[in-house]
Amino acid sequence: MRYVVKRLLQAIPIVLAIVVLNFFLLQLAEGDAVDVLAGEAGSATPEYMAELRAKFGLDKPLPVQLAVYLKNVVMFDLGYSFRHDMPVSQLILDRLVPTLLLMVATITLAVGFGILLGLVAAMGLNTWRDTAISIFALITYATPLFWVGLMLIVVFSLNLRWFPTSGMENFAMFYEGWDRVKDIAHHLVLPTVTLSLFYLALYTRLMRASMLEQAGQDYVTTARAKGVTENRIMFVHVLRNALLPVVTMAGVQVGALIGGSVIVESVFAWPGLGMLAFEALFSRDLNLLLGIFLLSALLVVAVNLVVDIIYSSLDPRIEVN
Amino acid sequence: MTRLLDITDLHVALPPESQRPYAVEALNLHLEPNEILCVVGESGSGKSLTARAVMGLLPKPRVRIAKGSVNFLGEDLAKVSEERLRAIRGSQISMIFQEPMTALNPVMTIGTQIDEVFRFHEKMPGRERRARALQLLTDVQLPDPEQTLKAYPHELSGGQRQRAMIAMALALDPKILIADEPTTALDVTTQAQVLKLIKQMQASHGTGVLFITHDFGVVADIADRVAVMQNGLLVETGTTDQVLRRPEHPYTKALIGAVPDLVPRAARPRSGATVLRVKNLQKTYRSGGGLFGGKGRVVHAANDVTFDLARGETLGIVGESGSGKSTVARCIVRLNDAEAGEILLGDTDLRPLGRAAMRPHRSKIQMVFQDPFASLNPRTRIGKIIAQGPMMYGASADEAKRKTNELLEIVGLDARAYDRFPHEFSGGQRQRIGIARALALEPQILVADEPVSALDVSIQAQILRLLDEIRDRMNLSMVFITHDLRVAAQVCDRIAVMQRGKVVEIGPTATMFSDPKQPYTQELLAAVPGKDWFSAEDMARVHAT
Amino acid sequence: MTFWKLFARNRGAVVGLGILVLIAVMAATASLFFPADPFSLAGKPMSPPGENGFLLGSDSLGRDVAAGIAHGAKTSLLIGLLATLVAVGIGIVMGALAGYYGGPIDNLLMRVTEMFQTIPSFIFAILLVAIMKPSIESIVIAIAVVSWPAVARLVRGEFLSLRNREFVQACHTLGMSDVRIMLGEILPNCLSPVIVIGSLMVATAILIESGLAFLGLGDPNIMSWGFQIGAGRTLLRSAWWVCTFPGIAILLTVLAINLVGEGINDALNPRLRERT
Amino acid sequence: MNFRIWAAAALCAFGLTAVPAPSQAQEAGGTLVYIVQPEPPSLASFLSTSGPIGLVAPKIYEGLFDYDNDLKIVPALAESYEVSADGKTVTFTLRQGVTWHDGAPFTSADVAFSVMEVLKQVHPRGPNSFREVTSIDTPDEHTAVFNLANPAPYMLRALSSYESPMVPKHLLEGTDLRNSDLATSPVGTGPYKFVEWKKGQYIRLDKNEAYWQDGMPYLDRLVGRFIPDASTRTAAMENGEVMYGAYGAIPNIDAVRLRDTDGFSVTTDGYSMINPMALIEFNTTKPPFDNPAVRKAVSLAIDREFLIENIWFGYGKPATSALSSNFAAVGLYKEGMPNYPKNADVAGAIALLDAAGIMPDANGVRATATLDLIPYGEDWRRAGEYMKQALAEIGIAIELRYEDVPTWLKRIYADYDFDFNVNYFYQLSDPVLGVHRHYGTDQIRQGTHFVNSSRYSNPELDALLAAGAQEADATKRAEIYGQVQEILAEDMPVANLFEMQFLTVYNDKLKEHATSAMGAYGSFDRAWVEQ
Repeated sequence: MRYVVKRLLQAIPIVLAIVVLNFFLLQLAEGDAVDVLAGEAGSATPEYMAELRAKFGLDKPLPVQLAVYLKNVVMFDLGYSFRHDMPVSQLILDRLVPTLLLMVATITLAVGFGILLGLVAAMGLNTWRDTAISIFALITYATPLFWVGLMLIVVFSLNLRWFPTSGMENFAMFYEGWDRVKDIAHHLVLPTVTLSLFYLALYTRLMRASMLEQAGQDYVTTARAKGVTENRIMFVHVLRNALLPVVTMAGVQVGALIGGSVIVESVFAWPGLGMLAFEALFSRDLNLLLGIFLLSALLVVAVNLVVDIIYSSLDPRIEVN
Repeated sequence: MTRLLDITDLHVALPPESQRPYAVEALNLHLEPNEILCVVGESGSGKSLTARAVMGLLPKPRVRIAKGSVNFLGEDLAKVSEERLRAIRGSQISMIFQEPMTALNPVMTIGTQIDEVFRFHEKMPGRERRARALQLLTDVQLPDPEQTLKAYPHELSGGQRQRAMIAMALALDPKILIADEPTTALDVTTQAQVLKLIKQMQASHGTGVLFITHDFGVVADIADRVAVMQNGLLVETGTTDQVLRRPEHPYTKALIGAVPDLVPRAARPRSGATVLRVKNLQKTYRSGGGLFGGKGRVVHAANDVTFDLARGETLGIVGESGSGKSTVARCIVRLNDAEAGEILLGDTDLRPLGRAAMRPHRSKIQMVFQDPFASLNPRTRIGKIIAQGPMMYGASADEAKRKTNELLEIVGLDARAYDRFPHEFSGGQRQRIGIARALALEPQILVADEPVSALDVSIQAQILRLLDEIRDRMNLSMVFITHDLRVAAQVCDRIAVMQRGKVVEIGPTATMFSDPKQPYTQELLAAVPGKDWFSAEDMARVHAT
Repeated sequence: MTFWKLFARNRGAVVGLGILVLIAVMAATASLFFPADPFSLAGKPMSPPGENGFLLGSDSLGRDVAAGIAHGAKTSLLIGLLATLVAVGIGIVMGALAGYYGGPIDNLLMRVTEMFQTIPSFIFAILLVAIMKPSIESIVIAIAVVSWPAVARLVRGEFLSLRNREFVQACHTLGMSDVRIMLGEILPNCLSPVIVIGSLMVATAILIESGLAFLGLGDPNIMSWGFQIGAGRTLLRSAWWVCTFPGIAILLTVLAINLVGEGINDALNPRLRERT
Repeated sequence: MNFRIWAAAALCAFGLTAVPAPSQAQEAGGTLVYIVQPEPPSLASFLSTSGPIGLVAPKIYEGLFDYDNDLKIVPALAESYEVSADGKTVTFTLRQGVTWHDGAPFTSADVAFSVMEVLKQVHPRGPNSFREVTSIDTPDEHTAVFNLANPAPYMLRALSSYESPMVPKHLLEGTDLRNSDLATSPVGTGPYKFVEWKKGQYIRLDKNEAYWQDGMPYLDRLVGRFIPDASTRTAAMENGEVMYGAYGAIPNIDAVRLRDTDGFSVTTDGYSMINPMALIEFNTTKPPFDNPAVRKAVSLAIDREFLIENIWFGYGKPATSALSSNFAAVGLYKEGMPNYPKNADVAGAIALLDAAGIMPDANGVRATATLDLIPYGEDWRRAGEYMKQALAEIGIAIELRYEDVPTWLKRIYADYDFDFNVNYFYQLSDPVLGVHRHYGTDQIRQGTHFVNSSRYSNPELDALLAAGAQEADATKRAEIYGQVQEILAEDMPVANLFEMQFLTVYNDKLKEHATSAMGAYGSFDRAWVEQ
């Protein structure tokens, strides 16, 4: 517990630095939220726009704006999205569940299959299986995400009619209870597959390399010298050690995943944070964008914490504390 | 008595692009029950691959048995199925390795790893397996066996890990134990204990032991019979007494001759002038802790270390790993910063000097490092490695080149070495290059940190001879760090023994060996392997033949 | 064994290198085979491959897809290489300083690195491009800014382990300056993994560029594969060739770079030499 | 026609279209999922005319009138109206028994409040539409009398739910209008009630059981879905997950494909009130476009049919004047204007440039300029890429610039830091509403979007525009606008490219969704889905 608190305390300066950095970066961008709102509204007088700026607090000097924002953040208030006319925290929380769903499903699928494929490839080193898996991994990695996504829609939604094209739920039906869970899972399949195909390649290759490296270690010789079967050597001795770099990598990837899902969210109309951030950027919704950066930073910190805990359970040499 | 193991005409083939076709060639060797057979040889002699060939653990398919048989109680292990081999391994023949840290799976408990031996060879209820494992740990004299069962390898010390490995190897009472340099990574006192343990266990179980080592001291302590290998060939075999005292083959003779004598050589007269004076040196390492509190561990690597060094003298600093001997050396050359104390070079205290202020003094103290592979930049040509020192101190390129060539000659290397890269040289040659680099600045003091411990014994002797020559020729003073008392005996005029950061005893070498005052010094001396065999008279005889 | 011999042992790497050379040749000779501006309206719009004189078809404005791919190769490779060079440059400086000096400098620089790793990288890239206005330079900078932390961590790790190597200490005892030790002694020894990670980064950069283009953040004045994909994505169902051929070009390039990267890795990494 | 006759004609039309005949037996019930793209910033149609708001809000709020596809008035909250002889008083008789979704009755007080306190104050176009309204009398609960300073015939065309929604006084009075809860949970009188808005996913509206039109709406529920990617929208349409997409939600290329697919249809109906026009705005204050010859050369060099055929896939009509040809119906459009060729007139353009003394340099370049592109989708980028090629033919070298919305708005309308800009404007139902803002000197309003960014100023034109706004006589008005169009064809501060035709793509199971001129901005009260 103390460790958790300590890690969170260590994360504070990083998170704050991210907020401050992005705050100033966004000031470099031309135009502000009022320009966007007024532009969308069709026409608005400069007086009206000045009035809006005053209301949003955009007329104050930058350091004051930043100070106000930081003060609010410290009090767990992420501010107000003037574009969406909603508190930022509420907006983000709404999108958090779909984001986490997609993230967890993707990581699980990518890591799970990556480990599996890496294992199969490493065990059949230089056989056709190894080659086939390596080529598969390379191709999925090298294919642009949106192309994969659109193709999956064409094949699995339009031709085979197995999965819906987009969205998180069937909005004609508004299922409830268990049916809703099934419905969401049904909608989750294509985006998850698309997003995980990219990461799958990374994990497959990492797992293969890691397995090969571990297979050459002395303790494997020891295990052989003990008369332990090859299967046990692979699945018990080597696997657990080989998982360590994969787990580390998975932790590092989480940050990328939140942002990397923008394209998938866009293609599949998945209501995640990536798309929200994208829209927030182009509508200069500063509070919202900073809020998302803040939250994703916290998310990364939290995931790294979880990874540390998993890591320490896999590797007794690392002690949490 | 039937032979446990009969190796006949064994050929172990190396991959095609290797330097020689066979790692082991036409090897005939046998092992009797209840006997310890030591296979001795330098690196590349094929001794380890022999052991692995017996276990069926060669890195197939690149390295394989090409010819010959390994007869184990009527079965040819070179031909039996992988299945059968697996059944034999761990139950009938088992093995322990050099580096117990990497040889144990870091993420499994000792208990689980011992348990695997039972699980894969016998049908036994879990409770019984556990009881047997506990008993084993007790037998190998591990403290608190219950706790050890649950421990992970990193939670044990090196000696404890090797004990656990031995327990694992002996779990099913194998007929043969193969020990591949099992004590090389251990400190001398621990080594003595582990050797004792192996001997005890072997005696009580009647096991035949195939013991691979490079260290004649260990051979002397443990072997019943000895087999000497060179470049994949068996050159001599016989009882320990025969081989060690009456070696026949010139190679064996040379090897034994190269083992430094434990009797110190005669001390040379000490000149009056003191070049270096170290006073109350203090260096601590902190680990853990940090910004958010929590007390870190504090290690006193150098605790109130005081000594002085006279011109032309060699001072040995001796101790086990963690004693702080290397720290002291590094503080003197200012690779580490000591917190307190004085390092007086002449009248200048080097300790508080900043980088810039230190620079003019750098050339006066130079260092020779332990690892000949790590101490030379793999991407830099030898000429540049040696010449860059003088050039930094203002020598012209021609001057530096001339000097470098001169030095290459001094350390016994061909002038053609100038344009080559380090990987083109053997370990001993690289160490010569390292010495040449240190000498290039014409230092007054040479600090040598275990300069020969990574080298084979014959090379070791050459390097020690070289250091001796240079010292005389250049009137150098030397601080010689070593863990090996034999080496210390042959090199040092005076010896300082260190333990846990403190100098426990300091004095002339001869006195130290004949009349050690401190219990720790006595303990160290007692632990030197083979000390009873290599008495002065034996050595004299070896040298005479 | 020489590097090339080791490299050539990996058949995939040789194939990859072959593809890469072909692409480079294509980029270099684009103006020979397609002398016209790749933006020029060369003929009947939406011609399928092979018709109306278009080898790979034409897009909705009648631009030659093949010409676009040939000319775009230059841009895409350039973006990949430049972004990687900048990222590797920043990464080496940060990683070297952190790894070499350790202590508070390491702490500070690694916090900065961590910060950049904590920001969702693709969104951050989008943000940078949006602020700097879409252009080749801004895309290169954005990709570099989100890519360097990986290099920095790698270099730091190498420096951490190398700075205590005896040959470095030997330089200290000679009184060599820090800069010289870092640049002359340590850096050359950690270049192999940097080259490997760099080669893969080129591939990633090309992918990021196409992703940015998909979201409409490409440079409208310069032909690149990302531009072609962005321009063709709505045509995917009606004129598959407009978006698919540049997609295949990206796939092949990324694939080739990865294969070459793996080959370099096998050749430079002595530990793996034994096993392949 | 004088004003009275005009009004009478309107009244007459009123009667004719009051009861639209259903073409087929309706089926009640079901859900219509349709595309709303992009996601609206809010649902405050009284604050913003943002397109996506129009796709949702008019289902909830109603206006005094609706308009049929021939732009004729259809009664909505107002059952009838009467214009006084001098044209300065308009009396509306309001429908009885209408209630707000919260149960409160709808009265003339709501109308007075909506127009005077809301639309005239905070609506972007309200101040323009209702600029002549000085006060509104409410003699009883169902009568609202608009008192005008001058006759304002165009006002009667701006009373739709999209242009001028009637909002509940009892919920808005005394609150900060710009910060109202109604923005995200609207309460209106319309056929559908607001239920839920899941950000990033959908807005759900349920049937208003207490709607004043008996038996309507037919649908139980409307769900507006947000799908960011165009290709996915098409796929969702093909898969039956959505049944209706308007305002180019389905890209033209896909619409053309779906048009030829069984089960889907494409229509251009439902856009006659907005009259969109694609155009180029020139910065007339700096070279090279301070010279009218260069501006005209640009207009001549662009092949309008190429744009329509290859980028908008046949949907659109080449522009032939400053006014849309749709204004022909009210007699304001003038045919035969010069400088708006259907196909590129490269020779003519070069001749113009030569005559103006703008000669090519060694590389054949006569002028260089940066072309900004409206960041509202891929089509505009393609258009820019085409123009770059087309203008290269006449020696104008172009750099394209594509920035995000806020950057672009600021550049064009606040900083005036541009050479020329591709854009589109709604000309709306009357030139006063949609065209004047481009050209009037009084419309050079720095910082205000979608006005005279060309900074074109011509006193002669200003006078004509002022006269046109107040002229009640249709013939005289036509004459005035004829002159306006002639001046603009010569000065060309803005080069109209083509009259855009937005497409609505729908599933054939969806019926009667385009019953009003407002199309997708209509109420969907009569829409129904074949089960």
